[in-house]
Amino acid sequence: MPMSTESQVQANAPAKAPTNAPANAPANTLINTPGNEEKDGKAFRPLIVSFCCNWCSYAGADLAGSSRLTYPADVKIIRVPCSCRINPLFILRAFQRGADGVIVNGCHPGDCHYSTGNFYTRRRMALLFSMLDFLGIEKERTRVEWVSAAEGARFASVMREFVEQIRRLGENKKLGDIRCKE
Amino acid sequence: MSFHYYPGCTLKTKAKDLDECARKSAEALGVPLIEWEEWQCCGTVYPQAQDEIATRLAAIRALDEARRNGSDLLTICSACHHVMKRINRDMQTNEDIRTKANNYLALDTPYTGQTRVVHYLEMLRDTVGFDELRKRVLYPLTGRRIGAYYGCMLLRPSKEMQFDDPENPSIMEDFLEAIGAEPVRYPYRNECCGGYVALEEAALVGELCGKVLDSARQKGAEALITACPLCRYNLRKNGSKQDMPVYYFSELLAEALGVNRTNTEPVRLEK
Amino acid sequence: MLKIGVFVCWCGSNIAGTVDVKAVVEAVKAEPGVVFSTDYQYMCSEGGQSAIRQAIKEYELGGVVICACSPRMHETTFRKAAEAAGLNPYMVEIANIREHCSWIHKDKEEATEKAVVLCRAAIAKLNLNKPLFPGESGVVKRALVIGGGIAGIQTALDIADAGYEVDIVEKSPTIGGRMAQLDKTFPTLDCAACILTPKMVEAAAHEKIRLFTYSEVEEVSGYVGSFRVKIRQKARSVNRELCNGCGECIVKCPSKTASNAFDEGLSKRSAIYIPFAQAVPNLPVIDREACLRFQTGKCGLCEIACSAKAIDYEQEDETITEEYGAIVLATGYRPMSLDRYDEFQYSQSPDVLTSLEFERILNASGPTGGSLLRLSNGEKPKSIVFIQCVGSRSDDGCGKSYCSKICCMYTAKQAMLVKDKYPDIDVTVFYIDVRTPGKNFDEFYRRAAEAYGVRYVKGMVGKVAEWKGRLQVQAVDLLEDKQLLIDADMVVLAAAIEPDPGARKIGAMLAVNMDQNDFFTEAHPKLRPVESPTAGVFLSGMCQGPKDIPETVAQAGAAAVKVLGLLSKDKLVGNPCVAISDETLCNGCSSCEALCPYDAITFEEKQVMVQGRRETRRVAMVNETMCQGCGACTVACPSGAMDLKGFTNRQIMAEVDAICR
Amino acid sequence: MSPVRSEPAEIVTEMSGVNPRKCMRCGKCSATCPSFSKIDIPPHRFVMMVENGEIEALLSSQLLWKCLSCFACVERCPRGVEPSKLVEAVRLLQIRGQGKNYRTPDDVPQFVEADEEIPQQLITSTLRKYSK
Amino acid sequence: MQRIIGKMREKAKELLEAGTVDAVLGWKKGDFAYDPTPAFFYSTDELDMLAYDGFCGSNLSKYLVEYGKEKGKVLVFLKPCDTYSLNQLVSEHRVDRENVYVVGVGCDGMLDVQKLRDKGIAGIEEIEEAGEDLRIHTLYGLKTCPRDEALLKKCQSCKGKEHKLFDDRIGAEESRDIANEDRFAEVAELEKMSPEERFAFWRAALSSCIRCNACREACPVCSCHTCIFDNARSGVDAKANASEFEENLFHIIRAFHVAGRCSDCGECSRVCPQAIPLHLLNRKMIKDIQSFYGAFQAGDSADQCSPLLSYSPDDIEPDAFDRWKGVM
Repeated sequence: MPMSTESQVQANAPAKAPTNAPANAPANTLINTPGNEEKDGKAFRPLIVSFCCNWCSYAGADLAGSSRLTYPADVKIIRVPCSCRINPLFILRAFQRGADGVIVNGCHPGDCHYSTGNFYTRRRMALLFSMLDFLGIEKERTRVEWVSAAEGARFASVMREFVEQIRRLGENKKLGDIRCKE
Repeated sequence: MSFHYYPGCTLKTKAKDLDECARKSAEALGVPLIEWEEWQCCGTVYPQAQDEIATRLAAIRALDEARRNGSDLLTICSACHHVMKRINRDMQTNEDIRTKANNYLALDTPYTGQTRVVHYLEMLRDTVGFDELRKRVLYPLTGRRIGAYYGCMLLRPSKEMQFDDPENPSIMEDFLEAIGAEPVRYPYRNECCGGYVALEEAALVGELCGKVLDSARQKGAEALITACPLCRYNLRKNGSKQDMPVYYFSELLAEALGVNRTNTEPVRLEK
Repeated sequence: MLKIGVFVCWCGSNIAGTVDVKAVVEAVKAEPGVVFSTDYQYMCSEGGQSAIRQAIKEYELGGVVICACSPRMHETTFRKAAEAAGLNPYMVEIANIREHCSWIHKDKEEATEKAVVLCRAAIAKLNLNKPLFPGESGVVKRALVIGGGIAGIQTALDIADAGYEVDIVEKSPTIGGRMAQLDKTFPTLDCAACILTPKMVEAAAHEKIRLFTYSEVEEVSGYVGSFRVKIRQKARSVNRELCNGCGECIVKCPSKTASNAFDEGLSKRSAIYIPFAQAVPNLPVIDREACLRFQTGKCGLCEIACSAKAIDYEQEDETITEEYGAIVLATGYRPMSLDRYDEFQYSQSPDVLTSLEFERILNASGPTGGSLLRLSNGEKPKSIVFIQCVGSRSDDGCGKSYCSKICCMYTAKQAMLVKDKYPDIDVTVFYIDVRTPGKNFDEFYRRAAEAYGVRYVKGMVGKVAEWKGRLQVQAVDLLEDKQLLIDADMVVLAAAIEPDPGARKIGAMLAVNMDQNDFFTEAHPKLRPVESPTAGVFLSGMCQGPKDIPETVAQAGAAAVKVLGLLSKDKLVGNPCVAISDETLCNGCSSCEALCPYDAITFEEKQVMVQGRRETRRVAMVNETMCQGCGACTVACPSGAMDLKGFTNRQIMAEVDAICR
Repeated sequence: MSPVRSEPAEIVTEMSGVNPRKCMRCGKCSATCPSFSKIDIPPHRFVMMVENGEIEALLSSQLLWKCLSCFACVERCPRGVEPSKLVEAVRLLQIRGQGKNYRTPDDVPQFVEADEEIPQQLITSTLRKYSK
Repeated sequence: MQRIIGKMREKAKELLEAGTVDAVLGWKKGDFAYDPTPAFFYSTDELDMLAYDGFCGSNLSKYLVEYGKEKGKVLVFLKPCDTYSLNQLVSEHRVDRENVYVVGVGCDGMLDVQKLRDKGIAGIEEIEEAGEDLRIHTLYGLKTCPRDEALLKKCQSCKGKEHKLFDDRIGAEESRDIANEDRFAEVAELEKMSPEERFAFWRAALSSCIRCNACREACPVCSCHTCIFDNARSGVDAKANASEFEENLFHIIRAFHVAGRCSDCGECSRVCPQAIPLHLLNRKMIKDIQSFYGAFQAGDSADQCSPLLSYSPDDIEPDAFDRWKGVM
């Protein structure tokens, strides 16, 4: 992969919203961004870190597995006892080391195994993501999802969706550590 | 609060009574109904297939016009109401239909189901209020045992129509009570009259209408009301033999409010 | 450096079919610390475990990584295996290469690559593991059972018989629950009251059991081994010590128009009442909503009638707080409301009944004194139609997605009871499927059809309508492709069952999750079916899922065994993965204290050695018994003083680094 | 083994937006159908046949023309299958074919002559339903 | 506020002599007219050097942490905005309230010498603060400048004249009114930009960070005994920025650590030798907290709970944060 240099960053900077978009295009159509072009003849495979709380989301991921519901191998799961264990540092660390997307999964608010953990997660992540957005880092690279132990199918579909979203965004350059890129 | 009034084809021809009584009564109740002159037929049947776009456009035009005027769209005919409500819902929830329809219509602002579709009866219940209506009644239909015939279009599918309990509706009974009549609840009031197969399956329609009328009579009804010209046609055609008059609900409303076509002594419906 | 052994499981073809296990074994050999790696067909088997034990000894391993199924499945198994070989059990890490890898990926190369990454993450984490030692806490040797139906009674009796004290909290004025409403029970047709009431009496008389009827759990705090529970005993307006249960007050009560819930609202009762004749305790209660004294201030006839002077209009709710080592949820079920199923005319015709209402009609103590009569006109029916699956197996937004399980059998029972007493009545059952898995169940259903002539029609009913004084049932016979019109006099609807709505509040207090249908979730659907996810809280009966009486009683016993297993311990070994505060880093800011859900953090002024100097600092202390290990405090701590054992900052970052390498 | 999907079946499921696999064969649609006496293929069987890809046989079914669009089957189906949408999709498949209209404007005079009370609605809906 | 220095010295002398306090924390005259520095005074003899003028912008609260809990009681002079910081420190148990004697001093808005220099005023010898204008004696003669044009950035959006906690006050009622700018205006401007523009803005700003740690040292809530960035055991220690990422990381984490605690005292930006507008990160957090979770001002009182240590069951979802953009 090429070095992420200043000029690279600019070269790959997404163009401003296209002005020639049809007026009646549905509002939620994602604006196509560069980055998903083929590299070395291979499609871009993002690296995605998925933090899962032990009680709901990890179990949901297990259920996705035992139900044989597929999602891309790009997703790698890290188990934590509760989503409130996820330090913003871990998320930034993942980006630093080359992750292209980070998704935080917890129990549905109100269903936390520890009663209140995910309520704190929700506040922390809202503020963290807002700050990353303020720094100009694509907010689509981060996500919080509430996935219960019963929602194996949803876990798989959320992962598929998120991977697709990151694929469209392309490689994470803004928050990558140059030392980690070959 | 005024309504964007959508009468529909039949109300301007064979069902003039339904239209005229409804408009006069609304006027008497102080609810302005503003009819858009350029309305076109709603299509009469809701296109159930996802890929039918053209057949939805007439309804969307009317809905969009109501949005421009910033008012709710008011219908009376059950079929119109059914078509408008469901197509409006498609525009709210079905992205494919919404996109395609808007591409066809090329409106300044895309229509995404912003208009609220209201049935005349809902207007009576929610805007006027049945309690208020009761106070405005000059000639209550006291002692008259009347059954409401809902048919299919107003009620089903209930998830989309959100009109009333599809199996045990009550809005027309509450209406009847408000105008002083004694509502008669009977189990076949939400079963189909035979609809548009009337022309070729007269026997089937006869059977279905017969059941409705019989069911109403068993419970003691002496007349029926309906909101649908087609239902009324089918029931009358088969019910004339059965001595069961079938009125539009708006006829009885006009009667009770005393806004009949003749401005003289109100004609009391014969007992 | 830690010597690490890696064990890659095939799980038969479950893993090996998609992941090249040999390649994983090779790929991780060069990872830091790895001195040994191997693969095995079934790591969880005795053979696999002994391979682990052997390798630990042979290679003097300090930690092992098992690449296998989810840690939620076999973490404990492998920890025990490691412990048997002398390792600290927390020096085991699992890489989940089955649920999170082989089962979800199809491409072998891709899956293998991912398995290697997951394994590396586990190795990276393990390199930072420290041996952990769980703390201990005491056990209060008493249990609480919430709900006094057959499930709760049976659980309480089993616990009490083993010599432990049990309290039952029941929200209604008597124990007995739904079973008390039933007439007969399938598949033996013995009378419900005959087998239930002795158990009720036994529970009341048991020296180890206390009953709190007409009571509710208001607040729960604490944790396994020592829960503190606040119980509200609602005012009965009758003094339990003075009342002798003579019933004079009930006879004299002039307000006799309250709906009788025991008869499913089919009859009326007085304002002061005992729910049914065999109620336990046999103690009346005043329904203050219906009582003239409470509503108008006039009346007082019950007080005058009571020779024992037990009527007490001034009585107030009482709240007591008790401690328990274990709690059993037995909150039961109810038939779902059929408001949305009026195509069957349920709310429009008195002759359309739910099965539970019909049960009351069949019952000798019911509203018709046990004679089968139409409620519309009091006449004997000539034809009865049963409709199954009303609201069950539904995906229409207003019903239940599950099979209610008991309806096929009770419908067969009710049909049989009708036919047995009145062979001349036509009985038709409309079914979609007849489901009779259970001992003697299918034989029972066949007996209804064969010996009693109950007509079973495969098909559903579309509409029920009153017609000429009877009910016209419009249905389909799917095997004949015919629409049927049947004249019936009564229609009985097998309404879907649903968990009691009160369960939600109690579940929230105990942090026991509910599934999408509001049934309590068990800790494991197959292996821990009577445990809730919250330690020390167990499940009994319908609150966990649809069950018939034998199953309920069996589960009640199972829950009791789990409770006894807990109460028989003197000490509980805790989860060692708890928070730990580094006092040299702690600022004493109390952020962690503010958000700890277990009040497990306190602060102390303490002498701390910092860079060779002694300083007095305000530092956080973690109570290891109370801490449940969520980790909320670790993120709130700005200085990084608070960490979570087993999931330390550095361990998680090592995993991140390994994955993002 | 899942049934072999012929192309028309896919068109029908796509056009209708209905997943016929949700049907659990309870027959409530057929129990509730007011046209039952006039049809050859009852609604539940119609759903099954779409699922099995037997569209060819459905194209000549009487149900296409005798369905009243009363939506009772839609309302009462416990599985949310919406049989009437499948019927409509098959009907469209039929009448969208060249010269396959069941009714044409030429039929109108005869209707009007038959009964002058006939409401517009009836004629319009017949044409809307039965022709393209 | 040069006018109240006499009263301040008197008060300090009185309390030191009476033994009420063991030390006095104030500003000490510097080498030039515009560089008084924070200092502890232990005896009455030293009090001649106590200064208070328009260049005493530094927030003394944090020095109370360093003073420690074992050295006895200290008198501290605090401007109104400084008291928010002390309140926060008290709420976090970093300073014992009873160990501090707070004298609230009035404030006319503090000055930025750089702004004078930018106006071409060089060779400053003495500055007279009189009313709305500054009279500046320089090597090149007398210059004047309207006070409002020389205010510190942080004083352009003043929190007001009220001392949030104090034991005594001097000149508080004489404080000058300062036109209060919308402190979120700059944040809102940035929010309106495209992500690319924002990224470019921050990259340009943060890439000049030399990791001198001045922001951290001056920040009254960055009071950890050992910062995680200095702690070899934390796994994220880094004494210098080795990459663009680390330039970002340090400031993101710092902003996150002070979120819900930062009173917006502005010291971080004031002390930054590279003029990085660090206060914008903090203000963004404050703005978000206010729009997501309702009005909140850190340091308003010593017994309120930080929004990050509490929750409401119906809080907004993390993906909904940008719906709030530009609201306020």
